[in-house]
Amino acid sequence: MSDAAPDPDQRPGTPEPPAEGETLAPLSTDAELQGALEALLLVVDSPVGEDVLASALDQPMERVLETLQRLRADYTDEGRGMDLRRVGEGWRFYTRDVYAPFVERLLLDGQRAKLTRAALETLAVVAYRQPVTRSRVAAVRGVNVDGVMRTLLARGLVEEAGIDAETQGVLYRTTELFLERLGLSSLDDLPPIAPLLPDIDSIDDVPL
Amino acid sequence: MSDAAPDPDQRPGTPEPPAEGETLAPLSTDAELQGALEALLLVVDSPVGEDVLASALDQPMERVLETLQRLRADYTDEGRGMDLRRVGEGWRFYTRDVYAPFVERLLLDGQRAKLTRAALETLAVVAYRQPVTRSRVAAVRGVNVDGVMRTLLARGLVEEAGIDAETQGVLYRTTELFLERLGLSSLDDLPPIAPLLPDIDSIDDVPL
Amino acid sequence: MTVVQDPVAPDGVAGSGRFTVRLDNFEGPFDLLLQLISQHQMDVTDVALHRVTDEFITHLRLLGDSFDLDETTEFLVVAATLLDLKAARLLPSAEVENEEDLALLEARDLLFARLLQYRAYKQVAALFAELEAGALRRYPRSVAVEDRFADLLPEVMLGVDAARFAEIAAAVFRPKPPPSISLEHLHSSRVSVHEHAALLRAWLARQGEASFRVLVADCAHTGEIVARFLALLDLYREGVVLFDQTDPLGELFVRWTGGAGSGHPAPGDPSADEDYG
Repeated sequence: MSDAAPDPDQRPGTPEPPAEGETLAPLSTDAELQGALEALLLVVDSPVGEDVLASALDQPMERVLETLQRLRADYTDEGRGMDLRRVGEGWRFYTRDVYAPFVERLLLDGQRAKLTRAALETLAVVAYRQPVTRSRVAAVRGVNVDGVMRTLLARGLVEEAGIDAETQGVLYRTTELFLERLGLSSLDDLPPIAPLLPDIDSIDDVPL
Repeated sequence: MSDAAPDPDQRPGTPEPPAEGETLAPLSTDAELQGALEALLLVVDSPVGEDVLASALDQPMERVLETLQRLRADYTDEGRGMDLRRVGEGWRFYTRDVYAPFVERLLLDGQRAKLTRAALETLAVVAYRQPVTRSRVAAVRGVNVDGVMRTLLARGLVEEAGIDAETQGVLYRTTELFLERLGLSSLDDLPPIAPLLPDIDSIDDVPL
Repeated sequence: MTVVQDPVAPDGVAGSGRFTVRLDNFEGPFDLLLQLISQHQMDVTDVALHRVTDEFITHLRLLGDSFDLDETTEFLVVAATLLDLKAARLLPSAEVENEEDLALLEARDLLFARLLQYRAYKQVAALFAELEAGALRRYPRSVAVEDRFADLLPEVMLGVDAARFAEIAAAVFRPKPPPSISLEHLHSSRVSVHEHAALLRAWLARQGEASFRVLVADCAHTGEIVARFLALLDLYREGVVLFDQTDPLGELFVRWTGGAGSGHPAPGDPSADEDYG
């Protein structure tokens, strides 16, 4: 039975059959799929993609995605303590922000450090112009960014992305961790910067 | 109260009062209290007593206990993926039994084999400061490390190494497996970090 | 001119349209310009640039002897453009008469463009700060797997080598000082703008004209170059030198207009177009 429903979303190669003797719940109802997803999300400690979840559940990715989205909406509507978010490469449970004061009271260390303005501005330039060299970022900010860039690199918020053919400078781009840090699921979530920029032909030769 | 603090490293005593200017949700409705409890349960790693929860939420213990029991029943009735159980001296989220096969498939998937950034940073502190207590690691990293430390323990990368005479906290050190994974034959082979330290600018706004 | 006497004076607007400027820490010339412009509650226009030119120079001078001199080159480029624009009276409204004016207009446009560009990224940075603040209020679930699943975990990989691991450790251990503008890692020795002015005065009075490149050729470090530029600004203010720069960011030529017997500054018209050879 079970494998009767062919699924266009599934990656090539048939999913493995359940392990010997293992009894998998059929997940035919939405409530079951929902429960199974909750169980998976409870054990992951980094964002996990809907493709990985779909493969673990042996379900079409589309159905999994729909269920995740419905689950997220339900949690929000009901003011649940868990906030299901798509961040970086995938889905993860977070505590809902309104309950942050209670979480901070319970946890050992509460508040976490925020990024400085220099770090945020440098990240802003890298995010919109990646891959980009350090000297290009310095030119936009009007200050040297060597120290900040080194720290962002060490913190895993930016990473190297090859060498600029023209200037031989190292190119940088933002990382998954950067997206997670800002709670974004992809760079596409960033607002377009064009409306903010001057309508002058080209300030320099790098397209935005 | 408070003797049920989930772990010996945790600071003793009652949770601190809310920070100045922080607006705590009133938790007057059952749904709000339920949400706040879910948020707390989402981040605790070992079972936590209803007295600790009540104190963090500033609510009567009886009301908290009632809500926990109702939550447990609701989860069960609705076939939720999380199973709220009272184990030992406290409450904790577990994955519901019926979904265990899916959890196993996800874990076997191998997608999660790489350590997260948080885990790497925690491991780094242990490696360079061992033997070290959890609260000391948390102080260096500026965030709670309970969950991450448990992951590292479960992964066999760190192990317990006695009790700190001063704070009575459990001490941790890295394992043979850690050295093996890093391709080192002894801790003496760890690259010195002193030369890396002086030049780095701070990108954090909050002194830790 | 509405010279700022005390850039950190406690009060805001002090009578008769005279501004007392109170600035946050700023980083770089664009940041300073934007802050000055917003102090006047103006938009980024050439009028605004006109209004803040003197304040900008004043800040630059105040910082001159104590600033992280490694990072002032950009300040100087901006200062030079502002002064050129002001001297040529292209501000606030431009009447283009000759090629020199045209070049200045280009320089102005470039300055505007860079300023607006910086402002755009600054706005993005503010958005990032908001996003981060929101994200920091949501605590991710990060809990060790239940004991019954522990054996199922695949072999763990660190994903980094020993050198990278050490870098991560260094990043974590690095001291985290309270937020401040990076004035603390000053390492340049102090240089006297006054001494450099005297030097340049003597040299230019004798030679008549030189490129900035030549004027700083003997400087041992950036600090001296900066001091020399600030000295030139002083001389310019005195009206004894003129600047000539054909291309934006191109070679900057300095001409002596103060006559032979230096020492007595001749308060000439800075925009006078005299010919010295």
